[in-house]
Amino acid sequence: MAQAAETKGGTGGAGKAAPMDRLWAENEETRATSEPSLVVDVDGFEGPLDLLLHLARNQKVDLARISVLALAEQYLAFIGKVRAMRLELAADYLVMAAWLAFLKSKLLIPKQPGEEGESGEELAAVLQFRLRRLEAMRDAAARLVNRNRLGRDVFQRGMPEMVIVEKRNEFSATLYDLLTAYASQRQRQAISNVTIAKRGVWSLKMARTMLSRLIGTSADWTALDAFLIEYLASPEEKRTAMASSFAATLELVREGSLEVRQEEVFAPIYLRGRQRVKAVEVAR
Amino acid sequence: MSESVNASVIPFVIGDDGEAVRNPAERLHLAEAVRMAEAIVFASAEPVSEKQLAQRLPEGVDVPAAMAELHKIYERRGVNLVRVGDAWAFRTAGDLAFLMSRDAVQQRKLSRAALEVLAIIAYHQPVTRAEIEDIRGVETSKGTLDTLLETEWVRMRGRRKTPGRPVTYGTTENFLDHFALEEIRDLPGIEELKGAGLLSARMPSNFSIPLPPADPDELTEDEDPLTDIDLEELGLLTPKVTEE
Amino acid sequence: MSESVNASVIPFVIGDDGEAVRNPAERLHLAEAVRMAEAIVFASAEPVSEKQLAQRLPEGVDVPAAMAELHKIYERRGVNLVRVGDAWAFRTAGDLAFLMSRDAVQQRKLSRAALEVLAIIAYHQPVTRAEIEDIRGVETSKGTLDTLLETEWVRMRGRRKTPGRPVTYGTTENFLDHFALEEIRDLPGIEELKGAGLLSARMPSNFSIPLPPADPDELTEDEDPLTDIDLEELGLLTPKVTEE
Repeated sequence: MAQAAETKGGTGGAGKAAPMDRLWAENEETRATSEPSLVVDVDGFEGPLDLLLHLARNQKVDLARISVLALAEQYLAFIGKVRAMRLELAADYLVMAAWLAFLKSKLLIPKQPGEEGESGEELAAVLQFRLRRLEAMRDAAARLVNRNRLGRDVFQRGMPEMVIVEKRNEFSATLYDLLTAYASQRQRQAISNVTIAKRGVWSLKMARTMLSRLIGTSADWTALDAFLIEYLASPEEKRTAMASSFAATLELVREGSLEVRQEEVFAPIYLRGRQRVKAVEVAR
Repeated sequence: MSESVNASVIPFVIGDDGEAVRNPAERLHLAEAVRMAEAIVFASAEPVSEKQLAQRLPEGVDVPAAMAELHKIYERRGVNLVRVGDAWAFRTAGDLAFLMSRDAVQQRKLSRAALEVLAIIAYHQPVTRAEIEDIRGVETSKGTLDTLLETEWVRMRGRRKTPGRPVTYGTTENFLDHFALEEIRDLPGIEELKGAGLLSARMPSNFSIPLPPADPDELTEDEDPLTDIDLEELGLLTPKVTEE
Repeated sequence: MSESVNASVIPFVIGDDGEAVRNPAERLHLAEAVRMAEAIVFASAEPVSEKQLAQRLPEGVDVPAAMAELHKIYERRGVNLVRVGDAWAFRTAGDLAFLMSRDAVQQRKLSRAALEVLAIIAYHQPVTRAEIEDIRGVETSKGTLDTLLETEWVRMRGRRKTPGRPVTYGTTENFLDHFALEEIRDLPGIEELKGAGLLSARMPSNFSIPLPPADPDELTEDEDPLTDIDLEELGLLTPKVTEE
């Protein structure tokens, strides 16, 4: 897909960067005519809060002194720009944009006396708190992975000593083991149950028995469909019933206990019991 | 190691505080217990709990005292006795990491998201999945928690006593062992974070409220307007083109 | 160990033979090399030869001297440095070998089948063997249940008031202890299993996981307590001998 779009742009061979440059060029006449819609890969970001944190860091001040209003505006500008380019963004990002637009209006218009709800400043403080908390956890994760780690920086005894084994057994299992065993077992079982219960398949044998019994009672030509519908338990069974019955029909015809007729291609298939004594026997 | 220049070749810190108070029989008893504890913990690759030690050492041994003694003995050796929760283990000294790195076993690399979730669980425990998602502002993808549970660094610890009784997550002893932590309180920076109110689920009341600048449309001195280059940085580096 | 009464608590033999001959810088160098060798031998999965040590220690280290030093340091400890062929390894001191066997336990991992049955008992208790088999869709061998009873995580709790009076199984206090659960209801539910990625998000709508009883020690209405006669039949109680 991506390749097709690149070729359309006429810069095939220029590598990945070329369409990017074009994308972000101020002047976008090349894009105006191109048909494909673009889905922005925001995989690099862990959601809108992460994006906001990135923007906030660009303010190059301590998060405690950050201008939430400026941040909201930057975010909205970003979203606006992306939308103008008809890039699709995950709903999360749009929800955040809506909230920030709301926050912005609250911050710009002083709280009216008697107005319900939190003030813009309170909402801004909550956002700032969340950003700082997220950043704190980011830093904590970085400090954690850079610690001396077992198996990388520090090591356990490489040759733990064998102990003489007595009769006593001590069992070990973790909750994770237990839950994994349970979940996968129940899942397996649930799925196999579903297969049996919901997608019943008519076996050839079943179809034969059914047809033999049915046709035996009718000397008139009857459409196969009519027989089937009468016995269909559920619409899902229609295909399998049809296929198995048809195969069974052919078998019964070959054995001479059934006659089959079709007026033209795709027309209904008519069946009737062979008007002979033998047919009656099979019908039993 | 500069102190050791004038010390013996073996820079052990040896009983210099009040052992004389103990009577000789008691001292002998403790010395033997220390040797035994040393043998038991040394033989095991996994941390040995004080409870297990108490079961294996002669009756009446003051296990914490013996372990404190042993800890001090190994303090400056190439192998240290470290505390892992309420268990003990011998581990190579941290300052020798440079020497040991060639033994390093290939470790599973955790994704950035998984690491972040791990940090949140460690610092905020007990924490529910909803709280983790609130902190990160994003849904936790399937497999992230699964992966962490599989490393055995994270466990389900119980349920929050709130409506719906959500399961809470916390870290394990393996986590402490892996990251060379004696206890959760040793997590880097945890006290400061707590003090700053950053480990609470809700914003503390004393949290400062940022005031909007006088003219909100005007960028402050320390702000740059958003440029196209910024936007490019913002994850739009690999737009996927899909035909409709 | 009689000497140690008058010695320090830690009966290390410390540099008493001619170290003074070495100059301080050399001593420091050797002390560091000893620490390094100690860590390397400790972490190695097999005995380490002097040649290997020479490759890993800083250049110019007198490996035999360092090992002789280390050997002496550990001479009377709970763990000794021993020569294995032309290589070095740590071993529990011979006189403490009894410690290694006395409390020796065989660590056993539960089989997949046993884990499944255990989990079903935990979630579905009180549950009979037939019900377990119904949930699993396969027969459960007697050995599996026996193993679980041996773990002491599972117990026979009563008899179902239905024809045949089948025995019902449930979990024990030990189960909660081992899995660090405060109560049986702390086991995660369907949503949490999905959230943790352990259960597929696309389970059939009629799929459910039972909520274990609030108090697993209490018998349900359709259970009878196990009587002595039951226990006897189940081989859990030796028949009482009538008074002679």
